[in-house]
Formats: sequence, C-alpha cells, structure tokens
Amino acid sequence: MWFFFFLFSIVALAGAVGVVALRNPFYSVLALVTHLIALALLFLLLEAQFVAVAQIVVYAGAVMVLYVFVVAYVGGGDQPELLSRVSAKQRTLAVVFGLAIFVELAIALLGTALKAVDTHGAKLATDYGSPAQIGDLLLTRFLLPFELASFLLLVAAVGAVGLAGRRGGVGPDHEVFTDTVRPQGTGTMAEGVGRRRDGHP
Amino acid sequence: MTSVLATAKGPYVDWAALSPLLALLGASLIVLVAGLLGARGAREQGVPLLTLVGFGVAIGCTIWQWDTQKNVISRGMSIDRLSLLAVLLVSVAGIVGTLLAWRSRAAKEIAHGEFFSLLLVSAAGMVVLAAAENLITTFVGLELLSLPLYILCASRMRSERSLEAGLKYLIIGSVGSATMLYGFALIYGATGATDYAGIASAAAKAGFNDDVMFLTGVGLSIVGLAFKSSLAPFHQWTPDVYEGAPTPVTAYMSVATKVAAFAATIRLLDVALGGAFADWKPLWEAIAVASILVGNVGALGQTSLKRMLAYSSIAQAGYLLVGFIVGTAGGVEAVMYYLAVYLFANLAAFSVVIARERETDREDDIAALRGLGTSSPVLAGVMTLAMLSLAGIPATAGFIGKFNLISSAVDGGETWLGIVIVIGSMISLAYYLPVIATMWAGGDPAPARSREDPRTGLPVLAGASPEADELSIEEPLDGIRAAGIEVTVIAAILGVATLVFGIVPQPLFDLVDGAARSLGLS
Amino acid sequence: MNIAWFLIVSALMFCLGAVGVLVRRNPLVILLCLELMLNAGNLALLGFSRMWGDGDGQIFALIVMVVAACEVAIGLGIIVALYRRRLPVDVDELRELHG
Amino acid sequence: MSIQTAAWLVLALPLAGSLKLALGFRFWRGAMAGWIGTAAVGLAFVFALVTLVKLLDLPAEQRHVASSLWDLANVGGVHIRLGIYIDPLSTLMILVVSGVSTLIHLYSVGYMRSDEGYTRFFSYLNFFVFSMLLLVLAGNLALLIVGWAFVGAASYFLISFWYRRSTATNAGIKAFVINVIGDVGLVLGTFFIFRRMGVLDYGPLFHGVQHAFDKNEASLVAGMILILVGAFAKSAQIPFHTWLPDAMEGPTPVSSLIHAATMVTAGVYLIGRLHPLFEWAPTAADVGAVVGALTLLVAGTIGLAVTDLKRVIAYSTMSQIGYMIMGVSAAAYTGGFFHLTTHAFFKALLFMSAGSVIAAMGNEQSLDKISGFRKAMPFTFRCFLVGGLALSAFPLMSGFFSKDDLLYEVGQRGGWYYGLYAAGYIGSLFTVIYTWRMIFRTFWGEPCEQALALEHGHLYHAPHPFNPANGEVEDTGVGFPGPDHHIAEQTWQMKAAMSALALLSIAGGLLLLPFESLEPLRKFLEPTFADSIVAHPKNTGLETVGLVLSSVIAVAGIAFAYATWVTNAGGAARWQQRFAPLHNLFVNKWYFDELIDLAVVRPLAAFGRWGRDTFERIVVSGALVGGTSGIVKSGSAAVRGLQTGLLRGYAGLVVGGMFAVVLYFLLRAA
Amino acid sequence: MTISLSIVLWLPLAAGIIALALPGALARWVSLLGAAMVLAYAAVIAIDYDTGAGGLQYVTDETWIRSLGVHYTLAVSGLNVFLILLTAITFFAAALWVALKDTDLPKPGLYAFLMGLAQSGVLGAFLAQDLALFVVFFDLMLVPFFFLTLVWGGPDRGPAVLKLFIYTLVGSLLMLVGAIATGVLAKAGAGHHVSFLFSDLQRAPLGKGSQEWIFLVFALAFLIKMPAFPFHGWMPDGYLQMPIPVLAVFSAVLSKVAAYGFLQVALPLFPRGAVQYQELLMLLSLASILYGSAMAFSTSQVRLILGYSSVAQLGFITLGIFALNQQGVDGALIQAVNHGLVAAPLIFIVALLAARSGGSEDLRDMGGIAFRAPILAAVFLVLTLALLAMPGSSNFIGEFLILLGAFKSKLAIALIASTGVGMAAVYALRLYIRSMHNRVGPKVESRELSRADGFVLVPLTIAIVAFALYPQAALHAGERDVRARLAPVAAVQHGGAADLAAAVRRGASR
Repeated sequence: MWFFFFLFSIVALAGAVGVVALRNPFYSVLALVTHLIALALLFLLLEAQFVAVAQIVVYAGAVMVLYVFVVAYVGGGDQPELLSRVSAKQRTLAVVFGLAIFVELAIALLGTALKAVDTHGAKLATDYGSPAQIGDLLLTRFLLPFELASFLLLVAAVGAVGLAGRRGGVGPDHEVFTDTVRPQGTGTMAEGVGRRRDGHP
Repeated sequence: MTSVLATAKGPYVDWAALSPLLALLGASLIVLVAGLLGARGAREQGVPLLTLVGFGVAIGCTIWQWDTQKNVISRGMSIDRLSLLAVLLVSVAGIVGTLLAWRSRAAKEIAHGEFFSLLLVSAAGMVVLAAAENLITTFVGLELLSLPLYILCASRMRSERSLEAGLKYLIIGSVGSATMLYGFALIYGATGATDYAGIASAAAKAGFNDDVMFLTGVGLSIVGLAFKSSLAPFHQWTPDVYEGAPTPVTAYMSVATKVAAFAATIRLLDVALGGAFADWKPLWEAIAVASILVGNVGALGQTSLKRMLAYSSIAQAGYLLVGFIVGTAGGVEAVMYYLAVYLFANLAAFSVVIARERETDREDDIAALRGLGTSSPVLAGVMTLAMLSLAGIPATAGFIGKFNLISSAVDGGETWLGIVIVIGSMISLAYYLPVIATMWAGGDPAPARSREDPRTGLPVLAGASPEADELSIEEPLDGIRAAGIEVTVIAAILGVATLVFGIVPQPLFDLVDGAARSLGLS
Repeated sequence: MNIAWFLIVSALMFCLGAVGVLVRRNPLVILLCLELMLNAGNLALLGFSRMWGDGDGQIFALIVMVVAACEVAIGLGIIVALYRRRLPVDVDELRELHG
Repeated sequence: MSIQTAAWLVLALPLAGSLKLALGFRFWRGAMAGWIGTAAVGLAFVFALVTLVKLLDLPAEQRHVASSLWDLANVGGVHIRLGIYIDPLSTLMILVVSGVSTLIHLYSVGYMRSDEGYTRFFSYLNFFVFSMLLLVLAGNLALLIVGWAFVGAASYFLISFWYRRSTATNAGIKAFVINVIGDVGLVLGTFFIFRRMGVLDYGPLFHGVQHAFDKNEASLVAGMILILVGAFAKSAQIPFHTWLPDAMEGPTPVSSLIHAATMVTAGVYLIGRLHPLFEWAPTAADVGAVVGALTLLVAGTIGLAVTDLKRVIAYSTMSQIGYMIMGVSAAAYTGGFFHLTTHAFFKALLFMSAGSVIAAMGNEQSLDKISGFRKAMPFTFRCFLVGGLALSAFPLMSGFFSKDDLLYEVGQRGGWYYGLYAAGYIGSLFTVIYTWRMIFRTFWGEPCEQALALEHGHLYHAPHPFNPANGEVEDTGVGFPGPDHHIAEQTWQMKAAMSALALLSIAGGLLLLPFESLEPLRKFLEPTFADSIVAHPKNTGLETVGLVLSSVIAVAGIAFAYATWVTNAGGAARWQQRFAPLHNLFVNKWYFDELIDLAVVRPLAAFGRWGRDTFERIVVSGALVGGTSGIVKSGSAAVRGLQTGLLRGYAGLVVGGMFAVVLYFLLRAA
Repeated sequence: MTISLSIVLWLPLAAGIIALALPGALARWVSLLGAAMVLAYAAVIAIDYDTGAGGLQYVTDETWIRSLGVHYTLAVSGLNVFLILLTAITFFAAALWVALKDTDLPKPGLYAFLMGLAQSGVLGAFLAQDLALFVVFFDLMLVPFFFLTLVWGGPDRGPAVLKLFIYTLVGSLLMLVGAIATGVLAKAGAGHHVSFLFSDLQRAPLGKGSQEWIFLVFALAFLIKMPAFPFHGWMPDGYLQMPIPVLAVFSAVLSKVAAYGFLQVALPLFPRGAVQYQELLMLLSLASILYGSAMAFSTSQVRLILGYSSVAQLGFITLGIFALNQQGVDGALIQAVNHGLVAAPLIFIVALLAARSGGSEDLRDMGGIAFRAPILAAVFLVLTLALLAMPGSSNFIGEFLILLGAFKSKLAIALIASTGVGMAAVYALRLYIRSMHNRVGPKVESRELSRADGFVLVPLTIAIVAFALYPQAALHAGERDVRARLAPVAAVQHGGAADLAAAVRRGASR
C-alpha cells in the first residue's frame, strides 16, 4: 500500500515536472500521459475505480491523441532557445511563487482541525466508486450537471470545428487556403511600399 | 433526453421552473441546426431571428415564473427572484448582443449558426451559474459560461487581435477555473457537502468557519469569482480581451458575465459561506477598493474606447461589490439595480462604438467620435447619456444606481466605502467627459470608411489578404458602410432607457425588490 | 494510507501546474500545465470523496474531466487558428493588446 | 408749507435738476443746461430760506424736526429709515451749501461755456449739491454715510471731469479711494455704536449715549476715532489729505465749490453733528483737535512753498479746515461753524478769482509763469484782494472775526488747549504769508506775455491745447478743457457771482461780532449745542488779546510778504537758501505721498503680483489641481505599465493574488 | 391664488425641448418666450408671496422614489423667493441677448435646449425642499454648462471646460455622500424610514461627529461652486472660455445656489458643524475677500477682474452667513441677489467693451470708450458703483448688514474684512476708468449702445436702481425664514445641550 502510493505519486509528480520542464512539447505531452496514468492508479488507491478507468480511457487515450496530432501539425513550437529566453529571474520568481503557494496549501491541508484527514477515510459502502453508484448519482442528484456537461462537449465540438476547421462564413467566393499557403508578409500594397504587417517600416 | 429521464427513476424535475434555462438551451440547439441551412439569406437573417426568439421565450418564461421560489433537481439550482432577475438581464443583454452581431463580421467568419448558438449556450451557462445551489453545478455553470465566450472572443479568426484575445482569455480563465476548482475541493473536503445548504449547516455544526482548510477553500473560490467578475488584482485579462474580442461579443459579455458572476458570488458567499462573513468581508473590501482605483486610474487617457470601457467595467465591478459587501438585503437589491442600470449604459456605449466602427475607419479609436454631435446627433446623444450615466450624473439611471449603492453602504455602516465610490467617480469623470467633449467640441468629423489602409493611405486589394481584412474590424462583408438600422435603433432605445430610469426609477426598484428574499439576509 | 498524503501530492501537482503556466511560452504546453492543475483538483476531490465516503467528489471529478477535455479542445482549436494565421505559437509574442 | 416739505424740496430740487440734465442730455445743450442747473440750486436755496423761517417759528427747545419717507431696511434689529433731521445746524449748512452753490453755478455758466461736456458738468454739479444736502440733512448715521459716499462719488466725477487727462483720472481714483477708506471708517465706527445702542437715528442716539456707555469708554472712543477717520478723509486732514491737492485737476468751479466751500467741510459738520458722542468720548475729541492743529500747521508750511496757484489755495483750504476741525473737536462749535461759513465765502471767491487768472493764462497755473496781472484784470484783482484779506484775517474782514472767535473758544477751555490756541496763531502767520506771496507774485511784478496780451484786450490762447500738469497734448473732443477760456472781466455771470461773494466775505463778520448782544449765529445755533457738557468760562481778557494779536499778525505778515516778494527781488531765494532742508521738506509736501505709497500702495500691488504670478500657479493650479491629478496620473501610469500584454505576466499576478488571498485567510484562521 | 411650482420649474426645459425641434431663428425666439413666461411667473410669485407669513408656500409634495425615501417637494420660502426672481431675470436677459445679438449662433436649437435645462436645474435647486432632490438639481444644473461651454466656448475651451466640470463635480459628488449619509443615518421619516425632506431631517438632528464631517463635505462643495479661495482654480479658465450670455448666467446665478445651499442645508441641518467650523469658514471667506480683491486689481483681463471680484463678493456673502446671526445672514441673502443683479450686466458689458476695442478683452487695449457713448458710460458707471457697494446702493445695505453681523460675532475678522470694501473700490474704478476713461486706446473706436444692447442692459440697470431704493422688500421677505434656519445654530451656541428639535420648532413657529 505505502509502496504503491509512493511509486505512483512519484511517477505522477515526475510526469508533472516533465511537463513543465521538458523543452519539446511532444515530450511534454508524453510526460503528461505517464502522469495521467500514474494518477489513474492513485485514483484506484482511493477506491475510485470508475473514475480511474474514465481517466485512462477518456484522457490518456482520446484527449492526448488529439494533443499529439496538434503538436505534430503545429510543430515543435518551443525551440530550445525559447525556453532559455524566459529569463532566469522570471523562472526563479515563478518557482518561488509555486513553492509559496505549496507551503500555504500544505498548511491549509495539514493544519485543519478536521481529524478525518489523518485517517484512511470513512467506512465505505460496498458499491463505493462502482459504475452503478456513479450512474445512479448522475441520473438523480447530479442530473443537472450531467446534462449540462453534455452541452459543454457540444460547445467544445462546435468551437473546435469553428476555429480550427473550415473558415466559417466566408463563402465559396473566397478561396480559403490562398492566404494560409502564401508566405508571410505579402499581399498588401502597404507591404509593397515597404511596411511590415505591424505597420512599422 | 427527456425520454431517458422518463425511464430512469430520476428526481422530480420542475419543468416550469426550469423553463427559462430550457428555452435558452433548446434555442441554442435549434439555432445550431438552422445554421446548417444552405441558403445564405436563411443563415444570415433567420439564425439571428431565431436567437432573438430564444431570448424572447426565455424572458417570457421568466415573467411567467416571476414569483416561483424553489430548488429544482434535488437542490441543484434555486429558481428564485435573484436567478430570475439574472435570466432577465442576461437575456436582455443577449438580445442586444444578437442585434449588434447581426451583420457583424465575426458572426460571418465562424458561421452564424455556431456564433449564435454559442451565444445562447453561454447565456444558459450564466443562468446556471446565477442559480446554482451546488458546487458542482456552479462549476459546470461557470465553464458553460466561459467556454463559449472563449470561442466567441476568438471568432474573428482573420484578426490576430481576436485570436490573441481568445487565447489569453482561455488560458487565464482556465487558471481561474482551476483555482476555483481547488477551492471547491477544499470546501467540499472540509464540509463533506457540495450543496450550499449542506455546506452552511456542516460548517456551522462543526464550527469550521475559521478552519484553515475551509477558509483556504473560501479564499481560492473567491479568487475564481473575483476573476470572473474581473476584479483587481485578477482583472488583467479584461482590457486585452475586451479590446481584442469582436465588439458585439465584448458588449454582450461585459454586462452578462457580470450579472452571472455577481449573482453567483452573492449566492455562494451569502448562502453557503455566510458563516464566514466576518472572515471574507475585509478581503472583499480590499478587492473592491483595489478594483475601483485600478479600474478608474487605468481608464485614464486610453484612446481605444473598448479598452477604456473595459477598465471602467473593472471600476463598475468595484462599485457593485460595495452593495454586496455590506451583506444586507438592501445591498443585494442595490447590486441588482446597479447591474440593470449598468447594462443599459454600457450596451448603449458599445452600440455606438460599433456604429462608428462600421461608419469610419478609425475602428474603436476615440477619434472615431469626433464631430459626431454634428454628423449624427442621435448617436452622440446616446453616447453622451451613456457616459453621464456611467459617471453617475443626475437625470441618468447611473446616478440613481450609485445613490442606491451608497445609501446601502451607509445603511450597512460602511460609509467609507460610499466615499471610495465617490472618489472613484471623480476620477472617472476624467475619462468619461473627454469622450463627450470629442463628440461635441466640433472639429472635423472622422472620415467615413474608405477602402484604404489607414496606415499607408494606399488602396488594399479587397479581401486579398488577412492584413487587409484586419483593417475593417466590423465591416460587413457585403460592403455596407452604414451603422445598420438595428444598431442605431437599439442604441436609441438603450439611451432612452438610461434617461427614463434616471427620472422614473421606481419601476426598476420594484423589479429588483425581493432579489435577496431567498438568501436569508436581513 | 492517510488521505493527507494524497492531498499533499495534489497540492504539489497544483503548484507545478501553476509554475508551468508561468514559465512556459508555448501555449500547447501551457494547456498541458492547466491540465495538471485541474488534475490536482481531481485528486483532491477524490481524496476527500474517499474521506467522507460519499460519491459527490467522484461525480465532481468526472465533470472536471469533461471540462478539462473541452478546454483542451477549444485551446487547441485556437492554437491551430493562430498557426494558420502564421502567428508565432508563443504567448510572449502575442502582445498586440496591451497598455 | 410745512418745514418738512420745505426741507424735502431742498433735497429734491437739485436731484431733479441732475436727473433732468442727465436723462435729457441730448436736448439740454448749451447755456440752457447751465441755467437749468443754476435754477434748480437757486430754488433749493429759496426753500432753504423757507426752512429757516419755519424753523425760527418754532420755540427754541423744539427746533429739531425729524421726517422720514420709508424704510430702506428694517431687519434683524437694524432699522434704516430714509429720513431727514432738521435743526439749526443742518439748516445753517443747507443755507451755506445751497447759497454758495447757486453762486458757483452762476459762475460756471460763464466759465465752462465752451466746454464740450457742459451738460454733463451741470448734471454732476447738481448731483453733488443733492448729495451734500443729503449729507447734512440725513436723519440717521446710515443715511449720513450714504450722503457721505455720494459727495465722494460726485467729487470723483468732477475731479476726473476731464477724463481724457490721465492726471485727472488718477487724481479721481485717489480721491475716491481715500474717501471710501473714510466711509469704511465711518461704517465701522457706526458698528461700534450700534452694537451697544441698537439705533441709528440721531435723536435716540444723542439722548441714549450717556446711558449706553460710560464716559470715555474704550469701545466708544474706538468708534468715535473710526468716525474721525471718516471726517479726516473727507476734510483732507493728516494723514488722509493727499487727495485734495491733486483734486485741483478738476475744473476751477469744482475746486471752489467742492474742495473749498462745501464738501471738505463735511468733516467739521460730522463732528459738530455728533458732538454729544464726542463729548462723551473726550479722548477721541482731543485726537481730532490735535490732528486739526497739526494739519493747519503742516498745510500752512506747504502753502509757503508750492508754486501752483490752485494748489496754494488748496493747502490753505486744508489748513483752514484744520482750524475748524480743531475748533469743533475742542467744543468751539459756534466758532467752528462761523469760520466754516465765512471760509466758504472767501475761499470760493479766491478760487473763482484764481480761475479767472488761470483762464487768462490759458490753463497755466504755475506762479513762476504768472505775474503782473494787476492792470490786466482789475476786477479779478480786487476780488482776489478781498478774498486774501479775509483769509489772512485782516481786521474787520469776515475771516478776522470767525477765526478769532474760534481760537477764543478753544482758549476758553484753558489747560493744554492753550497749546492749540498758540498753534492757531502761528498757523495764521503762515496763512498771511502764503496768501500774500500768492497775491504779490500774481498781480505785482513784470506783466507776463499773457498779461500783456490781455492789457491789449485780447485773451491768450495756447497754439495747441496741452495739459500743463504733464505737458502731454490734449486728447480733444469731450473730456478736456474746451479751447476757449472765459475771464471775469468779460463774463457777467462770473462777475456777478464773484461780486456777491466779495460782499459776503467782507460783511460775513456781521453774523457774529465779538460783543455780547451781537451774536445772532451763536443764538441761532444755541438749540443744537444746548446739550453740550463742555463749559466755556467767560474770559474777556483772552478775547481782547486774541483780537489784537491777530491784527498784528495780519499786518506784520503782509509787510513781510511785501518785503520778500515785491520790494527786494530775490528775497525769497535767500530765505530758501537759508532754510534749504525745511524748504525741501515743504516743497515735497512733507513726503506724505511717498510715505503712503511705500506703506500701502506698494505692498498691496506686490501682494497682487505675487498672487497672480506665484500663488495661482504654484498653489492653486499646482498643488491643489496639479497635485491630485498628478497622483492619479502616476497611478494610471503604474496600472498601464503593469498591463504589459505579456500573458505570463498576467498569470503571475493571478498567482500572486491567489497567494495573498490565501495568506490572508491563513492569518485569519490562525 | 393657486400657483403650481412644477410649471415654473419645468417651463424652461419644455421651451428648450420645443426649441430643439425648431429651425434656427424660431428656436431663439421660443426660448426667449419661455424665459419671458418664467419671468412673469416668478414675478407673480414674488408679488403674491405672503412675506408677512413667511415660511414655505405653494408647496408641491409628491413621492419621487419610494424605495429611497426621496420626495419631489417644491416650495417657495423667504429665502429663495427673490433668488428665483433673480434667476428668471438673468436667464431672460441672456435669452434676450441671444435673440437680439447672437443671431448667427450655430445650433441655436441645442443652445436653447441646454439653457432651458440649465434654468430648470437652477430653479430646481432653489425650490427643492428635499435634500436628495436638492443634490440632484445641484449636480444637474452643471451639466448644460459643460456643453454650453464645450460647443460655443472660447478657442481653447477643451481643457478649460474639463477642469471646470471635474473641479465642481468633485465637490458635488462628495456632497452626494454627505446627503445620503444625512438621510440614512437620520432615518427621519415616518416609522423611522429614510426621508430626505428638510422638514423631517431638521426634526431628527444627527450626532455631533456625523454633523461635523457632513458639514465639511457640504461646505467644500459649496465653496468650490462659489468659488471661494483656495478652491477657485477652475474660475479663470471657466470665465475666459464661456460664451458671454452663458457666463452671465453662470456667474450671476450658480454661485448663489451655493450660498443658498449654506442657508438652506448647512445651517439648519448641521448646526453643530456650523458652529464648530465657524472660524474656519469665516477665515476662508476673509481670505477670499482679500485675495480676490488683490487679484482683481492685478489682472488686466476684464473677465478675470469680474471673476476675481465675484470671488471677493462671494467671500462677503459667506462671511455674512457664518457670522451666524440675523444681521449677517440677512445681509448675505440680499447681497446674493444684489451681486447676481450686478454680475450679469457687467458680463454683457465685457462683450460691448470688446466690440469697441478691436475684439480685445484686455484693459491695456481699452480706454476712452466713454467718448461717444454716454449712455453706455452711464450704465457701466451705475454698475461699477453698485459693484463696489456704493452706499445708497442695495449692495451697500447688504455689505453693511454682513459686516455688522461679522462685527458682532468676530470683531477682528470684520475689521480686516472691511478693507475689502476699499479694495473693491480700487478694482471696480480701475476697471471703469481704464476702459471708459483715460486717453483713447490704440484700436478703440467709441460707439454708443446699440438698441439691442439697451434692451438687455437698461432694464437690468433700472432694476438695480429700484432695488437700491427699496431693498427692504427682499430683506423683509427673508427675515422670518432666516430666523428659522438660524434657530438650531442659536440653540447650539447658547448651551449646546439645548434640544435642537425643540429649537427648530420654536424657530419655525416664530
């Protein structure tokens, strides 16, 4: 038990660190995947089987695939020098912030008067974390969030399509890809007379 | 989905009470489908019409349900005067937004169906947020509000600014939501309940109102809420997003989001976390003061009207907080009252901005208003009224609103907050009045839109390049150079409303009366 | 296994995510960091859910997953759009709007 | 007709005349205007006589009549009536004022004939007479102040009558401002009295004062001294006298009417009018007496040195009024007002004669240029002679009796009043000398070219009109002395007026001869001063000494003057060298103008400049406005500086804010 | 006789709205007609007002905002009856000026509308018997002046008008808080509901602490509006940029609203504050008198001379008010009317002088204008003498009473203040002589009044003279109400323990 906890959590944290630290976004994605899997296992330790499964399937599976595609399409945005161009000052500042907040949260979590925090948790019902229980809750007490979540997905779909998909509303009279393939910084007479696109010569 | 529910041993669902929300959600679906219609005319005229109908129905249902006060779907939401007011205001904002977006370029680029259905969904999200009686519902509502707005902000995909705004909003917004989520988690952890009533009772029972974890949770949630209502120091996304987003979207969200966020704030803190009143009050006071100062000070000397209005909206949010901080029923009513007033003035201002964006090529620069007093007195008059109202000058609704806020502050023993409001208003004069001055002080009016690149004065190949299109933020593709009748009309209506409610304010008072009824405030 | 441990881990994750948002310039990676923060929330939720032994936390977590997914989708959409407009995929370069 | 009606008519007629001329200035042009004005004042004089008769009808103890039309203000215990107060004193004054005015109007009809502003002149002149009559008839302090200010205004109008002359306008401002200072003093003094007594009407005031205040009580003294300030300012007493010499910028009839005969004596009237109050505050009265004495000496010395014909007379006026102020302050009421009356006659006469001379000189007034007019202007010469004799108290002339009676009454008080008595006689020596210096230098000696021209029968005209005071060429049109001049020899109106006054100057003494039974004026004024609490023990010896002394002084003085300015030329120069410093002091008028300039004018101007150039800019605009807006602006800069557009920066602020909020709650919880 | 104050209050605005819809010339005449009707109505009120009875008459009492306890309550009292007449007169003169002289005024409809709004605002401020309503009108009346200056103002009006408006509104906004605090803290209404009615508020005086800070807030607002030293920063810019008729109204009437505010609001509602800060206010007014006068004779800009002179004059008025005794306040009240009557025509004179000295408003370019313009000279002279409070003018009565009042309460201050009278003589005469007299200026060509000028100026001058002959009219009207307003102060002064409310009732019943 202990062992598993530490194993999984260390992997998860390592993954998190990887996400933050690795320069190539592609690796960051992979780091996140490992992190997510480890996290799912931690969920299991918390008896949340359904959530854990959902985590792996939905997240580490579907979402990350989407990620990989986009990264592949957009390309390795973070060239090494980019990261380094985040000045050391900024980085240290950020880390200090992070630590400070961590300390605060730690105080909050450990300093609570709540005894239960230091226990293994309450006595559990037999079907705790089972799909049955989840489903029941979703269709009764949390029907509303559940239904609304579906709308969230709808929104996401519409948004993704609208933004990344076809160039909306322009209509057939306007060929879509002319300007995406056209090399940067051509097209206006402004540029013809030697202005860059930001308008400054 | 109704069939599903029918079979499941679902909870009792009070359809009537839910009707406003359902109207919005349903409309969003219908609009989305309608957007797929082939005929361009159907797309570009029918869809907005349907949207208007949707909002209209929502308003109708609200009026129908005006006096209900109940929790629906197992304490998921509370349909009461507060949430119904929110529905009303949001829907009005939605209608205005729709009219302003009718012929906007943004709607065309992302396709009308998508645009307007997202508008409706976000409205639904606001309603949920305002009505939520449960942390989970609250969170969902928040996202349901935010996600569509992220998209809408970016919906002018040809414009770098629009996309930048969208991305900034998305990232910072998600940080906010994540923070809020963590806060909710802690609250849930400390009380073991997700529904407001449960939280309140648990906290009271366990005497947790000064527990570290509980309070930290409260703190993080406050950060999230403050973020959504763009309060300092969590305001920084506001100016950029407001400036970058398509103006109709800016107009819509500048008011609607506030309505929802404030309703949610009031409900969460007064109902669920009311026990910790003494703890969170000073914090909110600090935030209020900071917002009033930052907002007013930041708006000084801005040349972009949208940016100026963004900062001013930060300040206005600060004013609104005062009414909520004092924690009296009167205060809450004052907040709702001021929201209504703010809605009129702000939307009026934005519609004038849009009109000028379409008529001149000065975009939303203040120079676009030069000589407006001569060239089109109606718009100038509306803008004047809007500015005066925002500044809180008598005979405009804004004055009554401030009056109301201040008197609630004094009544709650927080006179100093009233003075802060006034100091803020003093500063605000320094950026509201110049707008009026540019309109009326004569000078050669801003030139009408031409197809020339304002940066070079050279003609641009129409539509040949995104740069060229960027020059015409709000130009309808079909080359209409006019503000559009609907914009002028709605502007006029809003201006008149600002004036009328400044002279005959009692109706608004009757409207917001009892907004705090279900919050258990004195 | 005390719940507190899980909570500490979640806190660490949360902070890591925050730091990531602060130090990375690639919006893609920033989105990943946001995932981290949300997941931290999830872990905490499940921990508490376990602690109280009721399902609310799990439902919440599920919902959060959905939300996270949606955010990712939209974020990626915007990023793609940016890329198509040949704008640099780097948040430090997106400074058209300021002041 | 009742006495009140008569009195009101006296008041109303000049006002009517003034308005008629002012409103009808388009119709009443030329001589007509002059006659209207003269008629108005003449009628006023007639009604003044009626008033006198009516008053004499009344039994002695009832010879004080009050009458009022309506309330100007009656609020918060302040009750100001538009009311008049008729008693022997005021009657005497209205007689003198309206009488002399009539003659001077007559004189002006001729003298001003060719002035473009003829109508305006008479309108002003009538307005002045109205104001003066209002002053003397006023029934309460408030109305007195009104009249007081009106005469000031009128004198200002007339001093700067030739308003194209900067010298004239400056003199006007000076006169007006000093008069306003006087008014303020008067008002404040009134407050001191009103605060205690709560009334402004004379009757209650005079009767109540002894109950309201202790004798010589500080606040009463303060009030009376402030009132004295008013008197000094109006009567050109030190140190408020500097305006009077400059006032000579006005046309000569004005000088003779306002700045010799009537207005400047208002101070004397005031002190006499308020004598119950002054007697109840002896300290204040003594202050008045001493200042009067000083003035008569100082003015006398200056008169010895100045070379401007009119200014010599002006200083003599100052010093003569010094006598009167000293007199009335020392309770020498009859003497005071006797001298006031006679002085009005002969001083007006002197001015008229001087005016005639100046006209002959073409507006040139400097004694250094004038000489030898004896043959050229015989009539003027005679009149001047009469006036001079009267002024220098030559035996049996009116001035002789009046000045003598004045000093005698002062002497009667005994004690330190002998000091004043002596001063009076020293002063009269100066008087004689400067008077005859003036006469000899004007009429004796080699005839100047103007005189010669006149002897050949034609009046001198300057080739192009210029202002002799500063030599600048006249800005022609309205508001400058007309091109033509008129002299008594050629203008019957002037002649008539002057002869009348000459007779009065000679015979005026009959009003009060130094013999028990022959004192009609004293009898007449008795009722007014009956309540005087100052004793005047009889002292025949003193009286005779006085008569002899003044006769001697007169004769000796004339002799000295003759020796110095006629027989041996350059005698004057020798004296000047011998007493060079004194002479400088006198020539520079004891440096009063310079002192006032240094003490008052410059500081105020400096304050104004400082306010305009420094305070406005630094404090009002800088600190108050700029400061606040500066703070706001810097705040704005800060906020916008933070708004870098750098997304990670925003995130940083959010995280920071988060940190702060959580920290706050941790502290709350702890 | 039934008089509805709502009519006189809204008539100007109504006329303005009608004019807004009409073409140029017509608009001018309509607004003139409106002003004339208001004048007639005001005259009727002034005549019909029963000075014997005093107190509030022709009361209109409606509830305006139930939820806030704000009433729409108008009434004529001895305090405002003559100020209303003054307002009507000056606005009529301004309208006449525009109708007869500024025939080429651009946007006449808008102008008429704004003037109408301004007049309604001012009248409202005078008539309001409800604190909130007073504040509303007090702020509202500024707005039209902002636009009037903005559209028709001088060449560099932009920054000036912003400064003016922000400056003055800063005061008003602070006042807003004060007013609200007064109403809410007092809870003076029936059943302890919030009510802003003066009558209610007087019955429930606030505690000492609140009275003091609220008093200060109100005082600041009024002092800025007057303007008083050292809050006159906006005055020079404002005076230099405003168009003539607007400036005439502004300097004649608006400052009086502030003075009236002291009487109507500050003294009766915050007597403790008034007593507490009496010295402060008196010293400030003293400073205004001296500083304003000194400035007035050191500037050569005619408009600024008048501006600073009104600083000084308003200083006198404030001095009288804070003498806190009958004479002082009576004097202040009548002086407010006097100064209004004098200031307006003098502003018009500025325009005439400029027209005769080659468009310059600088004394250095003037001189000798009286030459061919005897009537102008006479009118100007009367005004000048009235301005320097020549005894015999009604201004003198005013200053007499003011100084008397100050004299009774603070002798030293009164003595120093009286020097202001002398300084007034200096700057007033300097103005008159440097422009009308002396040698003819370089670009001066002397012309007589035009008939139009006469129509505007002569009646005003006659009014001044008439008022000088019978000032008692206004004094008598004001007396009773002044006493009533002073009653609370008196109660505080003599044994602050005295029950204010009782004192108020005594004052009212007296």
